[in-house]
Amino acid sequence: MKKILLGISIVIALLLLPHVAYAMHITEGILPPKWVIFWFVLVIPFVVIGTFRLKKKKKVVPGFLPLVGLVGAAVFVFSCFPIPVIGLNGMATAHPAGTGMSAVLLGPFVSVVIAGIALFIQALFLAHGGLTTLGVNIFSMGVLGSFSGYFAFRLAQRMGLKLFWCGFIAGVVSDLCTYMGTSIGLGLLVFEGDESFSVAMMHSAKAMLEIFVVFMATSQGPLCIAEGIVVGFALSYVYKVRPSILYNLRVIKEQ
Amino acid sequence: MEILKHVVMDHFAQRRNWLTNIEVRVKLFYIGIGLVLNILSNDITLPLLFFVTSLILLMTIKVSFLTLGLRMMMPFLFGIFIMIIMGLHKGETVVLSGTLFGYELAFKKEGLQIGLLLFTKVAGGVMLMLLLSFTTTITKICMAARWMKMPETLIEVLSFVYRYLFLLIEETETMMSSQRSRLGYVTWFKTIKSFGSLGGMLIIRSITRAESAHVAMVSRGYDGGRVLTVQLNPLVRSDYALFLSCGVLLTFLSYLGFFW
Amino acid sequence: MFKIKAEELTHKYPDGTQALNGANIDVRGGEFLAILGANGSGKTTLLKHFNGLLKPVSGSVILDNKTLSVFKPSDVFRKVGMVFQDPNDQLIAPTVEEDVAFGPTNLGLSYDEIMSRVNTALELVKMKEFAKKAIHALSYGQSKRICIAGILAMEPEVLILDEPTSGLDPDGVKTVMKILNDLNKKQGITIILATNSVDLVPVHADRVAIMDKGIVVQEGTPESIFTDSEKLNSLKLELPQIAQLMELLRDKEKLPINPLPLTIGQARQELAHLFSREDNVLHTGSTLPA
Amino acid sequence: MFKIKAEELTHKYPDGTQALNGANIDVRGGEFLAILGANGSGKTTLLKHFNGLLKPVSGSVILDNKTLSVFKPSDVFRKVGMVFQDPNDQLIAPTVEEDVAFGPTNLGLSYDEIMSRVNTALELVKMKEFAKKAIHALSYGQSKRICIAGILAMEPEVLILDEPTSGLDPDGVKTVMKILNDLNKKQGITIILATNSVDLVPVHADRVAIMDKGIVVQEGTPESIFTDSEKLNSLKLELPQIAQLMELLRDKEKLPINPLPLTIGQARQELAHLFSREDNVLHTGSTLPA
Ligand SMILES: Nc1ncnc2c1ncn2[C@@H]1O[C@H](COP(=O)(O)OP(=O)(O)OP(=O)(O)O)[C@@H](O)[C@H]1O
Ligand SMILES: Nc1ncnc2c1ncn2[C@@H]1O[C@H](COP(=O)(O)OP(=O)(O)OP(=O)(O)O)[C@@H](O)[C@H]1O
Ligand SMILES: [Mg+2]
Ligand SMILES: [Mg+2]
Repeated sequence: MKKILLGISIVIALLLLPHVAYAMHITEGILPPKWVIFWFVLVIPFVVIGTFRLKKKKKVVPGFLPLVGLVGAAVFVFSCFPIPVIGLNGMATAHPAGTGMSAVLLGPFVSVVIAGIALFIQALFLAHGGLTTLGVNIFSMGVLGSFSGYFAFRLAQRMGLKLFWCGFIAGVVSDLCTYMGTSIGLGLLVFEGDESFSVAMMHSAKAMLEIFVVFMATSQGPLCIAEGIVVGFALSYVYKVRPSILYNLRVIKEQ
Repeated sequence: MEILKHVVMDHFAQRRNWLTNIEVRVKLFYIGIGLVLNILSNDITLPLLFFVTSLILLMTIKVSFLTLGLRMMMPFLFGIFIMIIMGLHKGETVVLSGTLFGYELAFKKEGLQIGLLLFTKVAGGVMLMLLLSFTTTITKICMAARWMKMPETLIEVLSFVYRYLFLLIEETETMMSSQRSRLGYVTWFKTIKSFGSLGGMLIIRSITRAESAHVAMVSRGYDGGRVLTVQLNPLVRSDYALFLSCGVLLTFLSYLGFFW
Repeated sequence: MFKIKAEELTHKYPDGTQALNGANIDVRGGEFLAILGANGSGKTTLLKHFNGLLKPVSGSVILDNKTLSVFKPSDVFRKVGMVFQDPNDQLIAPTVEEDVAFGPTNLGLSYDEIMSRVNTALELVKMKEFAKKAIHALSYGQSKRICIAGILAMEPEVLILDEPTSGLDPDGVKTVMKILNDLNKKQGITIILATNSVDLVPVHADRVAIMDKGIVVQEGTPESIFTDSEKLNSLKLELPQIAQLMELLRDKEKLPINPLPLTIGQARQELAHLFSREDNVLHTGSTLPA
Repeated sequence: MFKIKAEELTHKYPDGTQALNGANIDVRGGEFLAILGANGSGKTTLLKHFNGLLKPVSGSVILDNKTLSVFKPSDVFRKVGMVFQDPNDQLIAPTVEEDVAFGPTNLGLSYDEIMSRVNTALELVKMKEFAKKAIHALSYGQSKRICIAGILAMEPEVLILDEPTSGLDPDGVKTVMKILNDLNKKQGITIILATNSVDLVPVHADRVAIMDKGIVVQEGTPESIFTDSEKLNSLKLELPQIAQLMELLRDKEKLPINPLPLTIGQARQELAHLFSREDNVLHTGSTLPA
């Protein structure tokens, strides 16, 4: 009897999980106040620095503001591409994170700001993510996604890889890190104040790992690769058609 | 793009009805307090109350169940997911157990209870958020944010994103259609490749648009100053009355022992 | 026989806009159909149903006697090619040649076949010497022609164009329309074209359909459609310039003009004819004041 | 007196395209000037020099008898307003009201003054009730009007428009041109308009300039410009439809038409006149065959 119940719940879970991963951002109402405050405190410095940089750059480069706004909108649209992937649940569509792309184009700090704005709009319009969970979502998608993507791209470039592969690595890494961030955010929910710190930590780490594995096994693992390829193709497309854009944004150096 | 087509639309907020007419600061204040109380609450009554009240309010402005259902789907699934996680990780009393691929799994009663609470919080919180987004345009939120002295730059970027989002969605759709009509999406690899060039075109598009938008801004006298100027009307007596009634409501609720 | 046909098509966009309200239209094989209508009347929406880019909420599209939904999408795209309004939305590859080859490549043709199709298509639009050029170095009119070539390379039976002449200079308009006319008359390709320029319609189209608020409110030969300026004005359209002049002459100057000439050629004939007839009429007692 | 004037303007884009090659044009205060020219002939480039968006490589723009370069940019923008072709490039704020207020704000006006200008401008283009609407919820024709309102709110003395009617349905074209005509005739605003629709020009413009390969090759009244279809065709332009018909009647049917009527009104008059004259002529021995 119990076996059957368990089986049913596992089947349900397996059916649901890809959709959860598809939502990607932690939903409103899930985080208790202490975690809400924790995450907000953690990401606010990044947002402030990002805003500050934007403001400074806006003065020097007058067209920077519409540029950031429009690239922001483009990345938002990009993050809604229905990319077909093959996961545990068969063929499904998933959505790229997009922050890898924006970090490569505009730098990690500005990319955090853009991610924040995108998350805010998504929370309101799509009910993906939420307002009290904005902090943790900015952490996973904005901070982790942007910085990892940016540094992966630069590192790949330093290693002399072709633009496609630089973009590929940036896409893969930032996507992975975004999911890692979400898993951390969720895993910490089982953290109990009354257990000793190390035990609680162990507990949460186990949950994080489980969540991460589940994410990866459903459709997000293949998605990482797919996002990498798409970002790689997109960048090399721009390079072929309008290289000046990449030069001007200092994505690559002009020969 | 389906996802965008179905839900990124603020036409409900563009309509005129009694909820959209409420002063945006009042609305933000209420929703803000609601969201905070929602995550503070220790039992399921308050979240459920929020869920039902918001639902009823949304019904009064004729938002269809289908629309709401579409938007609630994702959060609900997330709620179930979180219930499973909690069930697996919190508490002592095992109600169900077994192995999956050799991995020990055990659902516990306390955890499931916490999970259920979280689930109702998701329902309540998301419904509150929808109440806000179905009745308030981003522009109004921008205005309120400026009134609250949020950094001007952030608000300006937000308004740019909002302004051009719809246009880019539409253009992307046309580009995708023309790729599709030349069979750009027939195999997996071609699909990915087509998405790649679509992404590339999108970047180029957005950057040339940004250039021409900047040119237009300059020709209208822009030199790094403000982009948004229209201000909110000052708060009037009825707005204060609404603020005040919130205080009364809170006292009443706390008198009933809702918060502790 | 009908090549393609819309039956009671309705379409509602996700935001609730009811863009089509039961549109009916038949297109015969080999004909040149022009669709007119005010901004927002549903022209683009209707066209997108013809090659299955949009799915009807109710009603159906019939292609070669079968509903569109029974075709594989790739077969539909092969039979029905669509050229969008903005060429920038449509040119996807970095060079002209690659772009025109994009469709045929996806059909899985051999390299030689692809190249021969690319050449033929470029020749048809008179852009052969631009094969190696980069897309972004083309002028507006040139990119428009490459769009058409890209679709022609898939050898469609029906060619659908959404405002192919907007933004082009008069010479560009002439060239594009000439190309379409040749494709229609010489290659027998069925052409469906949505446009806002009423002046072009009577010169090129065999038949005209007028859309308003998501339905086809009128259809027929240009001669039967362009008879009454008031009716057209209520649909936010107008008579072609020439027809406006002739209508004035008929109604205000009481000249015996019937039917209303729509093109420069027709008007010239009619007027020449009138002048010559005046000869006879006048002698038997004209009433026109000196 | 000349309001604004281009003297031997040359311009080279950073990629090496020589878009202007010594263009000369004078615009009188209060006049309505139309600029015609093939795609790529340099119309947009020239217009962008008039309000200082582009700096000439050589030559100069004279505004109110002073070179443009001595003005502060903000003063130029106050005097010369420009409406771009694509409304989506021009409308940058999220709502109608915010967008129209954008220009006045940058002029440093007081809040009340800004709001009163916004109201007046929206009234002029008949869009008052749309003040609170989101830009993305407007139709094409509506956004075009908001573009014009946004510039009007800056109360310019010169209004420059780049293809203001492309993509509009006939009714929209009429509305926009009516607004421009009113601004020109009633408010005395100088209007410079680049367009591809030759049919509009004789009806509205006082004067026409034709551009080709970066220079102004012809200028004058519509009557003096639209005389010879061959010359125009070589510039990738054509006569207005009506003029084409009249030219045919004159040259092929040997009707005594002179000068060439360009608008429907003129043609109607001329033809009515001809018909009545036939009376007399015919009696004295016409040569037209029956
Ligand atoms: N993607 C969309 N989402 C929502 N509404 C849309 C969309 N596309 C078009 N519409 C609406 O549907 C109606 C018909 O639009 P459509 O584009 O078919 O008109 P059209 O006849 O092609 O006009 P135009 O002459 O301006 O091109 C319009 O009211 C338009 O606003
Ligand atoms: N930003 C630019 N960079 C490089 N070349 C350009 C740029 N803008 C225009 N050109 C080139 O300069 C020339 C003149 O262009 P312009 O846009 O002024 O023509 P136009 O007369 O406005 O044409 P249309 O009728 O197509 O609008 C063209 O050859 C064009 O390709
Ligand atoms: Mg259309
Ligand atoms: Mg131009």
